[in-house]
Amino acid sequence: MSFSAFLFYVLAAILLASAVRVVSARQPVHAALSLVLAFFTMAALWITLGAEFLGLALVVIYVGAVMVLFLFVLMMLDVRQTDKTPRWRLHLIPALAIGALMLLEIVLLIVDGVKTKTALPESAASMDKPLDNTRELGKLLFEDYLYSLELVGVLLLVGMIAAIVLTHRQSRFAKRQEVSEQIAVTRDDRLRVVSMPAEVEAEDATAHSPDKTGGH
Amino acid sequence: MPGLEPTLTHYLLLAAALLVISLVGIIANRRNVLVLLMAIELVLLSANLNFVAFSAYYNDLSGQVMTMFVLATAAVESAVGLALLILLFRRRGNIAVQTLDVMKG
Amino acid sequence: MPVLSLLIWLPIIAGVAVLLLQRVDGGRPSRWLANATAWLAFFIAAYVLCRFQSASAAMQFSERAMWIPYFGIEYSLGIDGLSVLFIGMNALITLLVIAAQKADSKGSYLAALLITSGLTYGAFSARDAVLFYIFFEAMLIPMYLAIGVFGGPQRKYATTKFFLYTLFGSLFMLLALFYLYGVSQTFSMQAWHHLPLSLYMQLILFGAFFMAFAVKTPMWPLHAWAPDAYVEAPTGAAIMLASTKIGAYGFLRLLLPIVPDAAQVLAPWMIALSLLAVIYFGFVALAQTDLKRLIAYSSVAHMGLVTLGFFLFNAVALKGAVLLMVSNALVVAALFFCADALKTRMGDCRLNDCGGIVNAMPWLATLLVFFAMANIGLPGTSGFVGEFLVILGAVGYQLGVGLLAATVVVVGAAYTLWMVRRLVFGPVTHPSVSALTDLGMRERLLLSVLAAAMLGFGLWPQVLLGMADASITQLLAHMALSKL
Amino acid sequence: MLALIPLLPLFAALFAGFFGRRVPRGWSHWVCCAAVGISFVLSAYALYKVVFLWPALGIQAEVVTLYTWLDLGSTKLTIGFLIDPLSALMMVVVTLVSFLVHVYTIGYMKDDPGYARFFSYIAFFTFSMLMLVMSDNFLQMFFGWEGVGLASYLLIGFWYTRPSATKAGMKAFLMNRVGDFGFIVGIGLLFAALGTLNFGEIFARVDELKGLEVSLWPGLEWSLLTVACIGLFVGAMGKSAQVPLHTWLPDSMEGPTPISALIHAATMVTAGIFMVARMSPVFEGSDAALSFMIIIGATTAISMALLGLVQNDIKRVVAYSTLSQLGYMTVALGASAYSAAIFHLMTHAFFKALLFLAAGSVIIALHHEQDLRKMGGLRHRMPITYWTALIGAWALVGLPPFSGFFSKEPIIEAARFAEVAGHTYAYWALTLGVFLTACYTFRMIFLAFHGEPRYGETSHGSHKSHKAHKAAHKEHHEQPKESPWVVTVPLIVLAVCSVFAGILFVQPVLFGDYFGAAIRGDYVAHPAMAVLHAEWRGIISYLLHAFLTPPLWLALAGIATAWYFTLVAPKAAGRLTHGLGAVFGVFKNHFYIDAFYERVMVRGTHSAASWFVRGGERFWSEGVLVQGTARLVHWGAQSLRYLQTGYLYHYAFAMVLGLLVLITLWGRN
Repeated sequence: MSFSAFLFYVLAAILLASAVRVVSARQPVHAALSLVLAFFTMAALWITLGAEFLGLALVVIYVGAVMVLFLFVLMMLDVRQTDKTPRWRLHLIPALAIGALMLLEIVLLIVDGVKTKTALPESAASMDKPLDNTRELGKLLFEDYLYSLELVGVLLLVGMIAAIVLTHRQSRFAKRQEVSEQIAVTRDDRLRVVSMPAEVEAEDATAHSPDKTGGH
Repeated sequence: MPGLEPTLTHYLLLAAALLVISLVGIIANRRNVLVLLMAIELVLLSANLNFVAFSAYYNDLSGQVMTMFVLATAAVESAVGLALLILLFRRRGNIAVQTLDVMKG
Repeated sequence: MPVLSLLIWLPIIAGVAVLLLQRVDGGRPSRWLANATAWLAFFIAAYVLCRFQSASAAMQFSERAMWIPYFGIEYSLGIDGLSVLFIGMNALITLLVIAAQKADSKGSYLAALLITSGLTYGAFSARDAVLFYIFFEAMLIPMYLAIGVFGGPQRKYATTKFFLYTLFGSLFMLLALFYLYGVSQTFSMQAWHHLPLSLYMQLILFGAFFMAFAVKTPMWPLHAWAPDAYVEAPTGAAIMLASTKIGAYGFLRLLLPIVPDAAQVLAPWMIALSLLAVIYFGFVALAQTDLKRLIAYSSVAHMGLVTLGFFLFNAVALKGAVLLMVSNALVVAALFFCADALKTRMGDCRLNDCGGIVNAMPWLATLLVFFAMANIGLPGTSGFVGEFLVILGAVGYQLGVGLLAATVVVVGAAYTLWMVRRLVFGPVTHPSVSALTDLGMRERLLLSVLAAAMLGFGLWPQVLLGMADASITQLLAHMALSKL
Repeated sequence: MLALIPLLPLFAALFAGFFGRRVPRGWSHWVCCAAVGISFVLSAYALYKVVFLWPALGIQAEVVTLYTWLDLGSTKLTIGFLIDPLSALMMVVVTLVSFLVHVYTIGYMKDDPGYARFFSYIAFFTFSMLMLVMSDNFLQMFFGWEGVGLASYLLIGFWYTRPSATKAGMKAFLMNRVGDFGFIVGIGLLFAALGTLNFGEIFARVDELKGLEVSLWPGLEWSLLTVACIGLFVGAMGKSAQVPLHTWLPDSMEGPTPISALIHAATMVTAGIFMVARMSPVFEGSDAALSFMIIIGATTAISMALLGLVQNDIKRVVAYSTLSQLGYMTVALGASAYSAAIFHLMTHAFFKALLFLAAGSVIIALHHEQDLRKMGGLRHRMPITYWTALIGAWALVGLPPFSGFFSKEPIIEAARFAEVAGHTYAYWALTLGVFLTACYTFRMIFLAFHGEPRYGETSHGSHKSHKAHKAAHKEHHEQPKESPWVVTVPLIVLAVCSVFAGILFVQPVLFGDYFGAAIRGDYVAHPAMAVLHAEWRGIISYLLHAFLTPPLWLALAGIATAWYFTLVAPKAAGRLTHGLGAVFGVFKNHFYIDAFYERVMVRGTHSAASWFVRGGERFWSEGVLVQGTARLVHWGAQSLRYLQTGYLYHYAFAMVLGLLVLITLWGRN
């Protein structure tokens, strides 16, 4: 067994273990930290496959940004775990059963596919390819997949706006300028000309023409 | 059966195992929406592993481009998901999955 | 001049106008407009009847225009001997119903009646299947509202049941129409009369058409909507519902000529159902204590005799069935008017509570006894003609069928006479009966018109049959022609 | 002009019906009497033509078609008249009796608030009856048939505030409808076989019917002619009140007496007899039907005579007598002695109308008292009524030389010589019937007119009629006196007819060839009439011959028995009744037939109806079909609702499950 093979098995074991930990941890913080571990391991695996850029991006973006976001939210919400139910409960049985079945199916599918479609390359072709994976990826991204890239950018923007709009809390005490209203203002909004009877005695004015005091 | 040397099949099997683990997590998780979101990240990750593995074995970088897109989408998804989570928490005071039954028929 | 279009759209447009005008000036203009429209439509229908060439079986007053060219759906109208009777009947019934409205009736109710009337003209004169279907279905809407808004205490239940039943039935007809279009690439009903179809397919189409028309007619066991709807509906709507024989007309126009072989095959079953309806509904009517409900069951029982006439495949019986349809429309309308006259005075018409109305209302009593006799089928009234011919045809078909059909002679007399005895005769049993006022001039006039029509058609039915004869003969020829 | 005969009464009826209440009372009866009177004159003229003018011209019958009622393509149903000896005779009888009853009514209904209405109804009845007897086809005959039924219904229920009257009216109509059921089926069979309803065409083609068979359902074949004839006869049974459809006739006595005379004795109830006679060519074809008729007729004759013995209501005695006599006529029909039946019909119309009108006269005199036990001794108070009633009774009993003798004797003889099954039974039943007839008739006469007056004992509570009270209270203790001339004149006219109708007409009608082709008997197969013809030696010898046959002696014995039990030893009657308590109980309860109808038929129908409502409508249609469907949909929706838990993990589970299924089904290849 070569070192790369050894590495693969080790990483795969860590990955699966941390994945199991993610879904089974009682404390969400543990789960989040296990997920970080899973991301790290996955990044390592990708790098062994020659996808250096993606591996690094995974570490930077996910471990650095997304998972931190998760942890922030976790801290912010201060979720108290009140659930005292045992970890293994009855509803786990169908879940595990269907998981096992699913795994069996997929494994059979893969093994079957390998058997019938012998054209699958058995060894990693990446071993021979040039090392500037990042450059090649960049070329492909900005040439062939430019529009898709732009669309993904728009998607990110929309996601960002959505997240802000959803979580933004309008403060009742905040004071702010409404520029559009300031510009759209007209004279009548600001000024009211009130005609007052000039030299009438007070009693007459109130008694006889109360409605004339109103504006015109 | 595949040999000990890691081949494409190994990676695919690994991705499958990861997928199944995360699906079981989604189904079995009844306490925390946050963990649900994490499990979804794992699902996407397993898909990404397949993309990268195929990309490597077929020597075609398109797969890695797809992975990038998936990563971006996953980021958006977790951002919006977390925002919704925060809203949910503000409304109800907890984020336990089993209390979310307003859609009950 | 597009007479038929005028006949269809005049009441509909006027109905919409009535709806819009209903709040103007206490509703007086809307009532005036409704009356004027009913009269105008009546005169147009009278013109159609006068100009109708009764010797010909061909479609007359035809109008054709492409409507949806992609599917070949045409706005195609025309009437033959079968339709013309019901056009005339509808005009008469509409006029009477509208003219019978009191000064306080709501504009929206009048509008519903007018629109129903217009759509009924449409259904009777449509030659295109889609057009027929649309008129057939659209009639549901104003009727649904008229019952649901202006009906009796159980109106919501009754109108929902009515709507669901009818809609359910006609859904199958829609599928049948689509299938026929797929086979023939046309929606012209006349073209379908010559369409060859396998027996298997004919049986399926028979079932589909049967669902639609048996619900509407109604036939046992799809009748459950009818008594409730007739009873809960306001009188005008009940009359429009019961006197518009569109369900039975559907048998004549679509089912019998399009799938004659299936009709032949299934005729014994249909005859059994019809006989069951005749006897069963007769007995059920016997047990009724509410006048309107009794009338409803009586009408349904007579419709059993009509469907019996359809499926005997016999010229005499078929002619009898058509005449019975016309007669039953008149009789049911008249009896419902009587029930209404009683109900507006008494508050309800429980038979056991209001005996001896002859003491207080001799006019109503006289007319009611006359209508009862027409319902029994006494010779000299229109009710006799159809009943007699159908029984003659049934005896000719098979003695057993004839014997069972002839039981209507006894059973019909039993429930009608028992109703008369409880309601009309006897001493005054209830203090409110002696306080009743007799029919007013308008009610007397209305009922006399109906009585005169029954008497006239009973003494000289050739007037009616002469118009329809050529078309019935042609229909029989179609029915006899195998399409396998 | 022929059309005027029925139409004049119709117009009179319309006039009295629509305007009767607005014009003075007198107008109603003047118009109606005049119309029916003119009809009578015209009918008499028609008879004159038939008897005296036509034989010279060789005309057998005249057919007048008024208009085409319905054109069925294969045949035309028309409205028209067939004038032949049969219908001419009937027309005269109907219009004569009707005219006399109209006149009588002026006196009888004097104080009734429904005066104009009554005239309207009886004029309408006359119209319908004339349409019936004059018709030349089944359609019009059925029209008249039902028209007289309607008139009967309205007239029995004339005093509509009496529940018993309206009930009797309804019963009469329904019983007749049961008969019509058979009638219409019979018509239908003839129409199905021959395609026409016209009498002339049916008679011309009656031979085609022989050998035809009809199946009730496939596999059960009967002779068409027999089924059709029995169907038609069932119609006649309803109309002519034969056992077991007879129970309406005694109850119909709830109506005013004039209509009991006109409708329920003289004319309408004989419509069935007339119809069978009119159909004689058809009935001749079926021995089974003739046999059926003779048995039914004999049973009616004997059983109803027995019931007549125990009645105490004067009208009911006459009503049971009518039933019994109708049985005689039916036996004559069954014996193929159609002319004898029609002849008895005619004489019976006279003497039975006479008896009813006389009974009515007594009833008015006693202020609507109908109980024989409260009469007695009226002979001196009401001489005209007494003598006319006595003539009627003699005629009914069949004493020579009154009309009843000439018509009843041949019927008994015909039953003896007939060869259809059951004729011996019929002969003995009729012979015994003569004795019973004499018994009940003279019991009535003796109780009403002889002996000590018992009407003084009448109590206040026994009045049946509401309208009697007003007049009765004032003159309650006055002695009964003879009725006014409008009542007595019809009595006298009818008495004259009852005396002479037999002796004058028996020669031509019964033994001559008056009827010609109108009545066609098959004298070879059914020789009763032929034997009678052969034995006929003229009136005198016939009268003498009567003393050698049992009926006359039986009749005299009956009179003597009645005399003994009512006048000589009334206590003996009580002892006899007591001794034969069980038998008399059966008689008093009309053989329990009414009770059977009431308990079994009526209640059975009602319980069937309510069962249909509960089981059919409420449970099956409303419960199962409507509510059941609704509940099924509701239940389905409720069950499906549980799938929508609202929990994310369940939806996810379903998704994964779906994915699994997808992979399993389509994952490989």
